[in-house]
Amino acid sequence: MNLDIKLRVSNVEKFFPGVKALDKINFAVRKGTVHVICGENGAGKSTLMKVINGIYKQDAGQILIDEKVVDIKNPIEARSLGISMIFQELNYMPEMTIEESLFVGNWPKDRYGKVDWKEIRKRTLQLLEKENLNYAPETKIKDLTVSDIQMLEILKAISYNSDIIIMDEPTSAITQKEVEVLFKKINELTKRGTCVIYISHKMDEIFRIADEITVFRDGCVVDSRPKEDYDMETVITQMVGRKVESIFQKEDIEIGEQVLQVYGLTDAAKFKNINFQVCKGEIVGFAGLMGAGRTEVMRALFGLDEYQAGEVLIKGKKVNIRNVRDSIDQKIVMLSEDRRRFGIIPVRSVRENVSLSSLKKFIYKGRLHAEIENQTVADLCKKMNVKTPSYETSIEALSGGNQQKVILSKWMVTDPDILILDEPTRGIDVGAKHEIYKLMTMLTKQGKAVIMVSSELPELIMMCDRIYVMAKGEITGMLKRDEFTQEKIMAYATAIRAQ
Amino acid sequence: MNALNKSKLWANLKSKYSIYMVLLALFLVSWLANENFVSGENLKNISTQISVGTILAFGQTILIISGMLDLSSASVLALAGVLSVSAYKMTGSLVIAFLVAILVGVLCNVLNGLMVTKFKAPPFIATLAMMTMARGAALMYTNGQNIYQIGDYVVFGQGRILGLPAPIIFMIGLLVLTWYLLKHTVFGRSVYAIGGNEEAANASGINVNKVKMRAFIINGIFVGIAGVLFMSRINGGMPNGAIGYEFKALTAAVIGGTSFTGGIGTASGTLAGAFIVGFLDNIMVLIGVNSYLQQIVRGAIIALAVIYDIWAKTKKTKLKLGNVESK
Amino acid sequence: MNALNKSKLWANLKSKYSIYMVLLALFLVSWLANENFVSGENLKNISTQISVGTILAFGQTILIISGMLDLSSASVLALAGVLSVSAYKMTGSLVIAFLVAILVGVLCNVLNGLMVTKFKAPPFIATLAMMTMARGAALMYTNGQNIYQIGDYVVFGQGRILGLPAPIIFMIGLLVLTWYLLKHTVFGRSVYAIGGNEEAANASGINVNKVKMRAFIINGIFVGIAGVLFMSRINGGMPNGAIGYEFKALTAAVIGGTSFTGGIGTASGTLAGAFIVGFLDNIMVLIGVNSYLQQIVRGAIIALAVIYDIWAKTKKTKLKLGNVESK
Amino acid sequence: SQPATEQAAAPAAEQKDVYRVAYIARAQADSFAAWMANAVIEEAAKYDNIKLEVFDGQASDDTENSLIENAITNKYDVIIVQPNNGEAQRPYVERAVAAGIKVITTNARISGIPGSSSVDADPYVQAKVNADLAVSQIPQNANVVVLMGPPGNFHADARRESWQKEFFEKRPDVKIVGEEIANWNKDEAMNYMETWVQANDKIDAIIAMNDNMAAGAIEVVKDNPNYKGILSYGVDGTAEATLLIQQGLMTSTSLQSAYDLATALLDTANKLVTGVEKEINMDINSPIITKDNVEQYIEMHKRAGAIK
Ligand SMILES: Nc1ncnc2c1ncn2[C@@H]1O[C@H](COP(=O)(O)OP(=O)(O)OP(=O)(O)O)[C@@H](O)[C@H]1O
Ligand SMILES: Nc1ncnc2c1ncn2[C@@H]1O[C@H](COP(=O)(O)OP(=O)(O)OP(=O)(O)O)[C@@H](O)[C@H]1O
Ligand SMILES: [Mg+2]
Ligand SMILES: [Mg+2]
Repeated sequence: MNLDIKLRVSNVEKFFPGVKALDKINFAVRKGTVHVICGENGAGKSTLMKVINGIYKQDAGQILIDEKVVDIKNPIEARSLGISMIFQELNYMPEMTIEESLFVGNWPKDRYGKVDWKEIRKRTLQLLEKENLNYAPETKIKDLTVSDIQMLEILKAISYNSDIIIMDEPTSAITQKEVEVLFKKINELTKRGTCVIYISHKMDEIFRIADEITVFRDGCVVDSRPKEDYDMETVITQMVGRKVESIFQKEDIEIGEQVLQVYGLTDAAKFKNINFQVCKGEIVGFAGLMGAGRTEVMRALFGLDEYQAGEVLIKGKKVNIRNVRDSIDQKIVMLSEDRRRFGIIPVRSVRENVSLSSLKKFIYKGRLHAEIENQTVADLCKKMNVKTPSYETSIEALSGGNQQKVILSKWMVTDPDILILDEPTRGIDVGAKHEIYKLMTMLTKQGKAVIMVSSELPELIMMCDRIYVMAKGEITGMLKRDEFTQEKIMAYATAIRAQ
Repeated sequence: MNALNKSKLWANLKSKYSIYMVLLALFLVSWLANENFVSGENLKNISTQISVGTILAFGQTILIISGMLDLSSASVLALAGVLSVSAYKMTGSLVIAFLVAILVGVLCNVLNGLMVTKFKAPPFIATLAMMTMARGAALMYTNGQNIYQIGDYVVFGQGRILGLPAPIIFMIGLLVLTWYLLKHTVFGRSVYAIGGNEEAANASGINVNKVKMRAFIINGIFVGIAGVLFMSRINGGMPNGAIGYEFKALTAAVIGGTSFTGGIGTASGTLAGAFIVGFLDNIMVLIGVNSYLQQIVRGAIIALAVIYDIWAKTKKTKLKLGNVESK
Repeated sequence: MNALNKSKLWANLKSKYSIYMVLLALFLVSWLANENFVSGENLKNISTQISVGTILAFGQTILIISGMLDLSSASVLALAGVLSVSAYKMTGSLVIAFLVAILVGVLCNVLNGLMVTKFKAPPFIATLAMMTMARGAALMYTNGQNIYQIGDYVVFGQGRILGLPAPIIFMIGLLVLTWYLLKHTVFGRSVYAIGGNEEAANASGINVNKVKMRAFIINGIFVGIAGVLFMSRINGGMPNGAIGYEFKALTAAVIGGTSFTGGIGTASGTLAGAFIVGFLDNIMVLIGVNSYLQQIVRGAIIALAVIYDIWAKTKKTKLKLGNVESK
Repeated sequence: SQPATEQAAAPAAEQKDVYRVAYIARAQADSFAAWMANAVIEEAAKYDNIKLEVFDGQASDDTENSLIENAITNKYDVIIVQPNNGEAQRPYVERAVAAGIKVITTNARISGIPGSSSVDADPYVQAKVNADLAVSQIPQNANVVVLMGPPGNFHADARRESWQKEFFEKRPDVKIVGEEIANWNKDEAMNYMETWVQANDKIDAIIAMNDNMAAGAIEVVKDNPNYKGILSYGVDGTAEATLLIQQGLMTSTSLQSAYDLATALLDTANKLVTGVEKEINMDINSPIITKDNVEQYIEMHKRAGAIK
C-alpha cells in the first residue's frame, strides 16, 4: 500500500468490434505529479481515459482511487470521485453561450433551486478576467474558433477543482501563448496536490512538464518510468517499436514558377488585403496567434466562404472559385483544422471517406466500380499507413490520428497541385507526423505546392521555405528561410501592420 | 451614431424576434382585412381554439429541444381523455377525473421514455408505435363508442376563470411553466445541452437518460391536461378525437423557431407559432376564403413564415454552406 | 474452431441482417398461425397492397439518408393521381396520363427542394407546407368530388405483367433502381455523405444543394408513379385518397433501418420494413383479431422489431452512452 | 325550391333585405359533404334574400365547434350545422340558439335542442331499406363480410346498428366471416376484401356502411368467376354506386340525396328568417336504388355532371 498513489489502473481490458483496444493495462499515478501518457495513434490512450472518466465500461480489470476499487459508471460519478477530463475531440454544443458552457452539468443554483444566472455571469467574468481572456460571456460557442473553444474546455476542467485532471491532447488546438498559460496552470495544480494525466504527441512539451511517463503501444503498456530515466529517443523507439529520427531533415527541393497568386483578398469582417504567392515545389507557412484569420483566408481561397474583393491566379490565369468543386477542379485541396466538423463523415466507412472527393474517377461503364475503388483506397491507405481493422470499418471507430490520415488520403486521390494543410499534424503521433512531413516533401518533389498553416512554430520553421505571419486579419510580415527565428515570427504575430 | 444604433437595434430585433414580427404583421393585415378580427370575443375564440394544440406544442417544444419528438401525443390525449371522462362518470369527482388523465398521460410517456432511453429506440419510432397503441386502447376501452352526457366535466373546457375561458388560463399557466422549466431549472438547461450535443452533455456529467425520461413525463402531464380540455370542450369522451393534433403541435413548435437539430427553441416562440396558425385560420374563415384554397394559403404562409424567420436570423453570417438548421 | 466460426457467422448475420430475421420470424409465425397465409395468392395480395406505400418509402429512404424527409408525399400522390386520371379522361392516352403524374410529382418536389436548398427551410416544415398545399390543390381541382369511369386507366394498378400484378412489378423495378442509385452512383454516395455530415460533404467538394434537389426530384418521380398506381387500383380519381400514406412510408423506411440521424439506410431494408407491416396487417385480418386490438398489436410489434434490430446491431459495443441512432 | 319573391310578403320579426347564412360543413374533403356543400351553394343562389357562406369543419370536432363560435361572434342570421359529431357540437349549437340565432342541424341532426330546426335523412332508415332487401336476398347459412365506417361516427354507428337489428337479428343463420373498419375508404376496403377472399372459400355478400367501401370490395371480386353473383349493399347513392348497380355488380344502395337535403335546407332557412315558421324538423326520403330504378338516378348524376 502506497499512500502516495492517487490513481491506479489494474489489468484493464477493453474490446471494440474487431479490436482489442486495451490489453491488461497497469500503471499508477502519484499525487501532485504530471503523468504523461504517450503512444502512437490508436495505441489506446483515449480509450483508457474514457474508461477512467466513466464514458466506457472496461471489460475486465479495475480502477482504484486512493487504493480503493471504484466502479465509475458515468461522468457524473467520475466527477464526484474528483475526476475531470478535457477531451481530445472537441465536443461542444454550438448553440450554447460561453458562460453557460462553462457550467454545463454543474449549474449553480439559488436558494429556490433556480439556475442562478447572476452567479453564472459573475463567476464567468471572474474566471475570464483571471485568465486574461476578453470574451463576451453571451457569445455563442458556434461563433468561436477551435482554439477559443479548446481554451474554454481547459478552463472548465480546471474550474472543477478536481483531484485528478485528465488532459487528452489539450494543446493540439492552441498556440504557443496559450500553451504557456496552460503550463503555468498545471504547475499551480500539481503544487496543490492535484494530479494531471497528460496525453500529447508533442515531445518537447512532454519533456517539459512530465514527472513520469508511461508509453503505450497497441493497447499495452510498454514501460512506465520517471522522466529522468527517459530520453526522447527512447520514448519514440518504445512508442513506434523501431528507431525514428526525432528531428526531420528538410530536403532541398528546386523551387519553380509561381502557381498561386493572391492579390488583395478581403472580407470585411475577417481579413483584409491579403497578398501572397506560392511556387511549385515550395512549402509556404502561415503563422499567427489564434484568431489571426489564417483559417478564414484559406477557407475563402478554397471556396468554402465568400469574399468581397481580391483576385486569385493559378498558373498565371485568373480563376473564379465559387465552391469546393471548382477548387478541386483547379487542383487545390484543403485539409481542415476541424476534423470532426469539416473532415469526416462519421457513420460511413473508411473506404467511402477516402473516395468521397473523387467518385467520378471510379466510374466505369456508368457505374461506380467497386474493384477500382477498393484497389485505390487500399493502396493509398497502405501508403499513408492508416491503421484500421478493415476499410469497411466506420471512420468514427478509428483513432484521431488515423482519421487524419484517412482525410489526407481522400485529398491525395484527387491528385492536387496545391495543398492547403490547416494544422495538418494536430493530434498526430511522431511516427505519423514524420510520415506527413515525408509526404509533404515527396509532394513538393513532384512539383506540387504546399501551404501549411500551423500553430507550432518549430514545425513551420523546420518545414517551410517561406513563412507569412498574420495578425488581426492582415499579413504583417513575410520571412525567408534564412531569416526564421521564433522571436521574429512572434514579433510580427503580435504587431499591427505599420502603415 | 444615433441612426446607426437605431438601425442596429432594428437589425437585432429583426433577427431575434423575427417570428414575433411575422405574428404582428399577420395581426395587422388581418385587422385591415376584416373589422371583426380584433373584437375581444373573436380574439378570445382564437385563443380558446388553439389552446389544446398549444399545450401539446409546449410538450413537443421540450422534447424537440432535447432532440426528440412525440408523435403519440394526440392519441395519448384521446386515451387519457376517454379514461378521464369515464372516471368522472364513475366517481362523479372532477379531481379524480383530472388525475386519471394526467396519470394516463404520464404512464404512456414513461413507456415512450423507456423505449427511447433503455432500449435505444429512435423517438420517431417509439412514439409512432405508441401513437397506434394508445389509439387502439382508447377505441378498445370504449368499444369505439363515444361517451356522452358528461355533465359538469365540461367546466374544464367551457368554464371561465377570471372572466376568461378556462382553456386560455391553462394555456397561459403551462406557457409560464414551460418557460420557467426551460430557462431557470437545471432540467431545462440539460434539455438544451442534450439537444445541442448529446455526447458532450453526457461527458459533462448530465444524466442524459434521466433528463430524457423527465422530458417525456412532463410531456405526459401536458398531454393529460390537453386530454381533459379537449374532451370537455367537445362535450364527450371521443376515442377518435384530436386526430392530427400531434402535427398541429409540431407545426406550432417549429414555426416558433424550435429546431429539429436540437438545442434550440423557446416556449414563447411556440406560442407565437400557434397564434400564427390560429390567426391565419381565423382570418381566412372570416373573409370567407374557399376552404380548399384555405389549405393552399395556409401551407404557403407557414412556409413563408419559417423562411422569413430563417432568413432574418442567418443573413448576417454569410457562410456559403447551408447552415445546420436546414437539416 | 468450426463451432467458433459458426457462432461468429451467426453473430454477424444477427447484427447485419437483424431486420430480415424479424421478417423471417414473422413469416414463420404467420405460417403456423394460418394456413392461408403462405398461399401464392395471399402473398401476391400482400405485395400488391404494400406496393404504393413501399414506392413512397423508397423515395423517403433516399431523403432520410440525406438527412431530410417528405411529409407531402401522400398529398402530392393524390394531386398527381387526380390530374393524371383527369388527363386520361381528356386525352384517352395512358402515356400522357402517366407523364402528367410524374410531372406533377416532380414539380411539387422541385418546390420542396427549392424551399430546402435555396431558402433553407427545414424539410419537415417545407414538406409539411407542401402537404397542405397539394391536398388543397387536389380538392380544389376536383371540387372535392371523386372522378369515376376511368376506363383503361385501371391497367396500371390492376393489370398484370409477366403474370404478376403490375404494382408488384413497379415496386420491384423501383427497388432495383433505388438500390442501384444508392449503391452504384456518385449521387447515391453523395446522399450518404450529406446525411452523415453535411458540412464535411460540402468541404469535400459535393454540391450539397444539387444533390438534395435531385433527391427530391427522384422522390417526385416515385410519388408520381405511386399516384398512378393508387388511383388505378381503386378505380377512380380520389382527391382525398392515400391519407396517412406518408406515415406508412416513413414507418417502412425506419423499421427497415434507415436512421433519421442521416447517413444510414438501404432500399432492401425498407422493403423488409414494408413487408413486416404488410405481413402483420394481413395475418391479423386472416386470424380475425379485433380491429382495435390490431392497432395495439401493430404498434407493439413495430416497436419490438426496431428495438430488436438496434439491440442486435449494438450489443457488442457496450457503450454506456446512448448510441447516436437514438437521437 | 321557392323563389324568394313569393316569400317576401310574409311577416317577419326583423325584416332585412339580405340574411347571412353560415353553412358549416363537416369536411369539405369528404366527398359526400363536398357534394352537399356544392348543392347548398347552388340552391342558395336561387334566393335573392340569402347570402350563404360555407365553412369547413375539416372532420374535426374542435374545428367545427370553433366555426360555430366564430359564426355566433359574427352574428349570422342562420347557422346550418352539418355536425362532425352531434354530441360534440351540441353545447355550441345551444349557445347559438341562446344568442338568438336560427340554427338548422342536418346530416345528421342534433335532436332535442328546443328552438333549433333540423333537416336530415335518417341513417337508420338508410341502412334499413337495404337490410330489408337483404333479409330475403341473402341465401341460407351465408357467409358475409362487413365494412364499417370510422368508430364513433354517428352515421357509421347508426347504420351498423340498423343492420344488426333489421338483418342479423332476423337471420341468425348468416355468419360474419370478416368485419373491419375501413374508415369510409375505398382502398382500405379493397385491402380487407383481398385478404378475406384468401381466408374464406365462399363469401355471399358484402355489407358496407357506405358505397365507397362497397365499391372497394366489389373491385376485388368483380372479375373473379367464383364470386359471380355476390350480393353487395351500400348507402349514399353515389355516382359510382349507380353505375355498379347498372352493370349488375352491386345489389342496392339507398340514396342520400344532397340535392334534396339542400333544397330542404334553404327552404327551411328561408322560412325561419322570414318568420313563416319558428321551428322545423323534417326528413328527406331515403329511396332504395336497385337495378330496377337505377336509370333515373344515373340521369340525376348526369344532370349534376358527376357522370358524363
Ligand atoms: N468507439 C469505438 N468503436 C470501435 N473502436 C474504437 C472506438 N474507439 C476507439 N476504437 C479503437 O480503439 C483503438 C484505440 O483508440 P484510441 O482512440 O484510444 O487511441 P489513442 O491512443 O487515443 O490515439 P490518438 O493518439 O490517435 O488519439 C483504436 O484501434 C481505435 O480504432
Ligand atoms: N463562424 C464564424 N462566425 C463569426 N466569426 C468567426 C467564425 N469563425 C471564425 N470567426 C472569427 O474570425 C477570426 C479569425 O479566425 P480563424 O479561425 O481564421 O483564425 P486562425 O488564424 O486560423 O486561428 P486558429 O489558430 O484559431 O485557427 C476570429 O476572430 C474568429 O473569432
Ligand atoms: Mg486519442
Ligand atoms: Mg485556424
